[in-house]
Amino acid sequence: MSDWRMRAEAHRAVRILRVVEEAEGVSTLYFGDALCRKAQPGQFIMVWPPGAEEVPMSLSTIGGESSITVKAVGPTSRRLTSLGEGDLIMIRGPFGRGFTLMGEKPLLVAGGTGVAPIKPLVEEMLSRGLKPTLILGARTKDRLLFLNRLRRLLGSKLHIATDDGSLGFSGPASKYAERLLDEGCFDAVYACGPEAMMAALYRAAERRGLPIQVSLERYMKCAIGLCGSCAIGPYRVCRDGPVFNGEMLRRVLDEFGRRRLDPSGRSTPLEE
Amino acid sequence: MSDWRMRAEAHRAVRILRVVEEAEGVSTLYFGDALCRKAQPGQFIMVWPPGAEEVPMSLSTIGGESSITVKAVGPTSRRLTSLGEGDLIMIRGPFGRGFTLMGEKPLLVAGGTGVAPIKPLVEEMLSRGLKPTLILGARTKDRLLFLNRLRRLLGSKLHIATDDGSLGFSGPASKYAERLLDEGCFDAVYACGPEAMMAALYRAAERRGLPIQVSLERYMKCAIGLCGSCAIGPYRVCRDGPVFNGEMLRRVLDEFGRRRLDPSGRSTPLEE
Amino acid sequence: MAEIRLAIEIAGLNLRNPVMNAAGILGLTADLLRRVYEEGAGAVVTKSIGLKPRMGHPNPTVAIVEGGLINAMGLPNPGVEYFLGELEKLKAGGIPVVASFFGETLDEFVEVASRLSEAGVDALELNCSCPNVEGVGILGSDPGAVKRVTEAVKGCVDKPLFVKLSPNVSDITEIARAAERGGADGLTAVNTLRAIALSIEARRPILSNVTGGLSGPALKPVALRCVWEIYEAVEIPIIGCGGITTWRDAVEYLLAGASALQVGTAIMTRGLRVFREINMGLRNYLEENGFREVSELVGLAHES
Amino acid sequence: MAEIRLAIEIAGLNLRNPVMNAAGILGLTADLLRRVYEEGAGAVVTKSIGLKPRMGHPNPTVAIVEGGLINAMGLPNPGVEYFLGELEKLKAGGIPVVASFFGETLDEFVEVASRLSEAGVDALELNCSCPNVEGVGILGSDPGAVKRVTEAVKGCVDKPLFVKLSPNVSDITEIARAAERGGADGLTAVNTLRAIALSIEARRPILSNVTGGLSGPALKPVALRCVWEIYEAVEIPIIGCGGITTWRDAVEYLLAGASALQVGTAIMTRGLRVFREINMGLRNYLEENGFREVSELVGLAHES
Ligand SMILES: Cc1cc2nc3c(=O)[nH]c(=O)nc-3n(C[C@H](O)[C@H](O)[C@H](O)COP(=O)(O)OP(=O)(O)OC[C@H]3O[C@@H](n4cnc5c(N)ncnc54)[C@H](O)[C@@H]3O)c2cc1C
Ligand SMILES: Cc1cc2nc3c(=O)[nH]c(=O)nc-3n(C[C@H](O)[C@H](O)[C@H](O)COP(=O)(O)OP(=O)(O)OC[C@H]3O[C@@H](n4cnc5c(N)ncnc54)[C@H](O)[C@@H]3O)c2cc1C
Ligand SMILES: Cc1cc2nc3c(=O)[nH]c(=O)nc-3n(C[C@H](O)[C@H](O)[C@H](O)COP(=O)(O)O)c2cc1C
Ligand SMILES: Cc1cc2nc3c(=O)[nH]c(=O)nc-3n(C[C@H](O)[C@H](O)[C@H](O)COP(=O)(O)O)c2cc1C
Ligand code: FES
Ligand code: FES
Repeated sequence: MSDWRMRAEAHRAVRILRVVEEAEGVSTLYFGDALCRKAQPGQFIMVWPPGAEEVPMSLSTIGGESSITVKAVGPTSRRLTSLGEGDLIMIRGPFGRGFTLMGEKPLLVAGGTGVAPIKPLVEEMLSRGLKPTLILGARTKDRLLFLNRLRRLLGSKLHIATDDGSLGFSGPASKYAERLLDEGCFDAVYACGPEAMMAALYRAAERRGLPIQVSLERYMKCAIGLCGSCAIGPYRVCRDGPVFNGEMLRRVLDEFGRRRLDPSGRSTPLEE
Repeated sequence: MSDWRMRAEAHRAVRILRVVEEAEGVSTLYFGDALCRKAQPGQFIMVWPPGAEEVPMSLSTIGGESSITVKAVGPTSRRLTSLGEGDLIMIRGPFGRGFTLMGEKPLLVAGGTGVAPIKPLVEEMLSRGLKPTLILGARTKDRLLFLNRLRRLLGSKLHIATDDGSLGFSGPASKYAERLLDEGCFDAVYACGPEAMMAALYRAAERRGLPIQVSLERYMKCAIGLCGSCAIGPYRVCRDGPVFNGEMLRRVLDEFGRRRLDPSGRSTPLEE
Repeated sequence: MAEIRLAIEIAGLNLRNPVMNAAGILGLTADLLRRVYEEGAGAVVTKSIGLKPRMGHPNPTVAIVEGGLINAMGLPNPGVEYFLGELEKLKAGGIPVVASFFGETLDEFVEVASRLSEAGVDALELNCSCPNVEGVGILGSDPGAVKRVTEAVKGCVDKPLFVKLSPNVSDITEIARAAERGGADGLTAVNTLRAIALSIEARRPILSNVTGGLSGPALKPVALRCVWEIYEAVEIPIIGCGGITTWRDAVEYLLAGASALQVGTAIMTRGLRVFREINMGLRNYLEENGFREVSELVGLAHES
Repeated sequence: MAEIRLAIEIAGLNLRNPVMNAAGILGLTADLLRRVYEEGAGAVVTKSIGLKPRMGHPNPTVAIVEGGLINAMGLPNPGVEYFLGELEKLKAGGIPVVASFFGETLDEFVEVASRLSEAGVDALELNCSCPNVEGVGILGSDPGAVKRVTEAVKGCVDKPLFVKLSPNVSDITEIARAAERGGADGLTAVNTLRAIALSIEARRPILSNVTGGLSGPALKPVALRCVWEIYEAVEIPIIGCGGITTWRDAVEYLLAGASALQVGTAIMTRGLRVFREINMGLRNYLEENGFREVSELVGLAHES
């Protein structure tokens, strides 16, 4: 009877089970939720710490427990990273279309908190017998997220790139990716991170005729495909995305990596 | 998503498949409906021929096809008996609690259109391996409903009683029932018909310590247990009934066979 | 651990718990209302009683829609004279009774209220919001009329008087304040939303009265908003009503500002056990959240 | 067998079918509205555009309830100046566009409408019913104000003007007639019902704006009643809106008196395929019931 209130779109309260600080200002919040358990890697939820705003966050753990990995960049994300065990957050979701598995030997590239949706994707790929290679990028070695966990999962298939060269490749992950793409025999590319990085990877993949999927971020209000505030071209990031494939990206090249809507609906240049 | 509009309580349109005249002014209307298929014998539906009122009718066939058997007594029942193949009626239900199977050798007594819910009960009992005996009563032989069908089902276990003696026992079915109860070794009594008849049978069963179930009629508006217009004592005929057992009847002896509420909620003597 | 109490006090009434049946739900006879009380209600509310017996509208009088029910019963009732007999039976059982009533003129309102009051009911509920009856329905959206009727009735009865409000108005706080100024001891919020159901096969409205009142979960968000707004506008207590089906709904109404609750349509979906279910859920919620009394929840969401 | 036509004519507009998106649904950009048209809508409706850009309310701006959705977006929009660019792109595609607009003063209404009109939209929809903005929301329940605004706008534009009505009023026919007298070419009925959603765990309202507007199936019976009543009160055509999810809902609105339809919340539950689904269902219904055109259904249930 309570059909609608059982929908994924409905708000529900969850208690934080524990918080793990991943790097300075970046924390993972664990919680239990029946619907998030069954999410696809790449899907996101709307998270509302009462008293603050509601914001989109990718699921960084999918399984018996769920988690989000939050980087403190403003009022709401700071509020989230200040929460502790037992605190209550309201969530709704999971929303959007996650990653689709393609190929046998995919190359994954994660920049900064962009690793959040990539981690459960790696886990999913491994459980399905694919052979993923991941380039984990960050500004410095201290800001590499989930390093131990990913090393355990991937062994030598984990590559590191830092902007300052404090670990692994010195320079942007996308540049390192181009090198690997030329060396290895990858058959698909996945990316999540700064949009400029993803745009570079898109071009790299297109040049090589490789299928690609990237996860985009846009300003979100409703997250249920109605309000249009997350528009990029004919797509709603909240519903048609957040994961975009090459075919979709080709239709939004004037915006991808370049422009986004502000909360009033005006197109503004992307600065990251 | 359309959870509520799929509920049994919601109106739906059905087309009449065929009409069988059972006696003068009494017709059976057949139709197909997924929810009525799964009804229990004794349950009823609300039937609304658009343009007329909506009235309660017992299901007289339960199975691949459903039916109601209507006696023309006033405007709406006359409208119903005038309908033909392909005509549209709106229905909701099935409602209420039907008959519960008790004993191995039950005696069933049906008077007039009271046979409507008794026919599917006989069919159910036979399919469960019980050995029902039925007394079918009516004013005259021409008014005996479902005679052939019941004879086929019951053979010598079908007894007839007519007020004018034109077939079978001459006199009220309840009187004949008392005789059979004294002769046979029945272990339960079921009845549907004029309330005076059912009251007599109730007393007969009580005297003999036999369990009894009867199906009552009261004025109905909502049929969903809210408005209270079908009240008899602490019960709603539409929801707690229409089938009452001995224990329930014992609590309403000042009304059973005697009084009922009129549509305004005033208790008035029963005249039948 | 401290003991959890479900008992409440509202407008001078002491009730064992805050959950009643809504007016018009099973309120035609003493026997049915006694059963409602035995099933766990804190008080019982009668059908709206008028001066003369009324048969109500012809069937169909109800139609199911997504998340709710539309009814147009047309205020069938046996008339006050007859109903005094039912009240006598009820009061013999010591059950707290709220008598709902209506009139088609101001004098009728006063006369019916006086007679019910003399019969010893514990409180009165003035139904000025039934959307289905001409001359009565209109009352609910005119603050001046609401104040006058409330005043007239209060002048002749010595029982707590609740005024039941209609949600079919532009600004419910205006009507609420009018009732308060007229001397109401409390407000019941709300009655049903005016609505319609059509059959596309019959190509006509389902209800014989064409329009009716929407109740059930579909009504809840609007009713809850009414309670919220009224709580900020008046000082007198509120009985929340509209779509309450589970203890969660009950807690929402209390947090929004209701001091007591009425349940109608949920008796269709949950059955009469709904009173026990809600009270059990309420008790657990109080316990798990460190409260001891229902009254501690009332209006709490306004403080956030 | 005769050919079935879904095409309609409403207030001088010729549309390939009667189903549009509702205002505020995907109407922020030309690209999204083009997609709505490609998915099968007969015309597209823009987000309500005001004079100045607005960011809208902070999140949470939506909450799910039984049978519906409550939103308080707070009319985010890029402002008319910016939006002319989007309209240009849309019109380049030859898509029929209804521009929804609002103002916070009478002059703003006129200015925004004039600029949209000059930009070549096919029709205008005056949003005087958004319950979420002070100074604007109130307009919707005052017949005098509705007539004045309608008149003022009609005096300055040469495009068909629809006035979108609020259901949060005591008597919607009064407002409908005021709009008609003001010169409206049609009415859109209705906007959302004022509502609230609370979290019993957070013990506070979910929406940052506290109250919001209820849309979806829970709104439908009330919206359908509004269309029914308006149809009997005015001569100008009605666009029905509120909870339309399936072709059955669409047929109900047509039978109640709507000449065209708008779909909002169902895009959440059914996705953008809802336009094709409804049109296919409509076509089948017409065929099976011996009709040839959508217009034959309009208001038919009033004749029964
Ligand atoms: C699909 C998706 C997945 C995301 N996943 C993560 C994640 O896993 N981890 C993470 O740390 N961050 C993630 N983000 C970004 C996160 O939503 C923002 O960092 C957060 O909203 C910042 O809010 P604030 O109040 O702390 O900062 P503000 O100072 O308000 O804003 C900082 C930045 O966040 C953006 N932002 C603010 N509100 C929203 C909103 N409602 N929708 C979209 N962007 C917003 C602003 O536009 C600005 O660019 C994701 C965003 C999207 C769209
Ligand atoms: C549970 C139940 C099962 C029934 N099953 C059958 C059946 O299988 N076959 C059959 O022929 N009849 C059945 N009836 C009786 C049937 O409902 C009435 O005969 C019918 O309503 C008469 O309506 P009318 O307009 O033709 O007559 P009216 O002239 O309006 O009334 C004739 C009689 O029917 C009663 N009646 C009218 N409307 C209602 C109503 N809404 N609810 C209850 N009684 C009403 C009146 O009180 C009066 O006693 C049943 C009644 C109930 C309560
Ligand atoms: C069948 C029915 C009959 C009703 N009769 C009355 C009535 O007589 N007087 C009244 O004030 N309200 C009446 N109501 C309205 C209810 O008291 C209540 O306000 C409404 O149903 C909303 O509550 P709910 O959603 O819990 O049902 C009736 C409602 C229903 C469904
Ligand atoms: C997210 C959202 C935004 C809306 N924005 C507007 C708006 O800007 N202008 C307007 O007139 N109505 C707006 N509405 C109301 C819709 O146009 C429509 O009237 C209402 O949602 C009822 O239709 P539905 O039940 O099909 O959604 C909005 C509704 C929603 C859900
Ligand atoms: S946030 Fe994507 S459509 Fe509203
Ligand atoms: S008919 Fe309404 S309670 Fe039985």
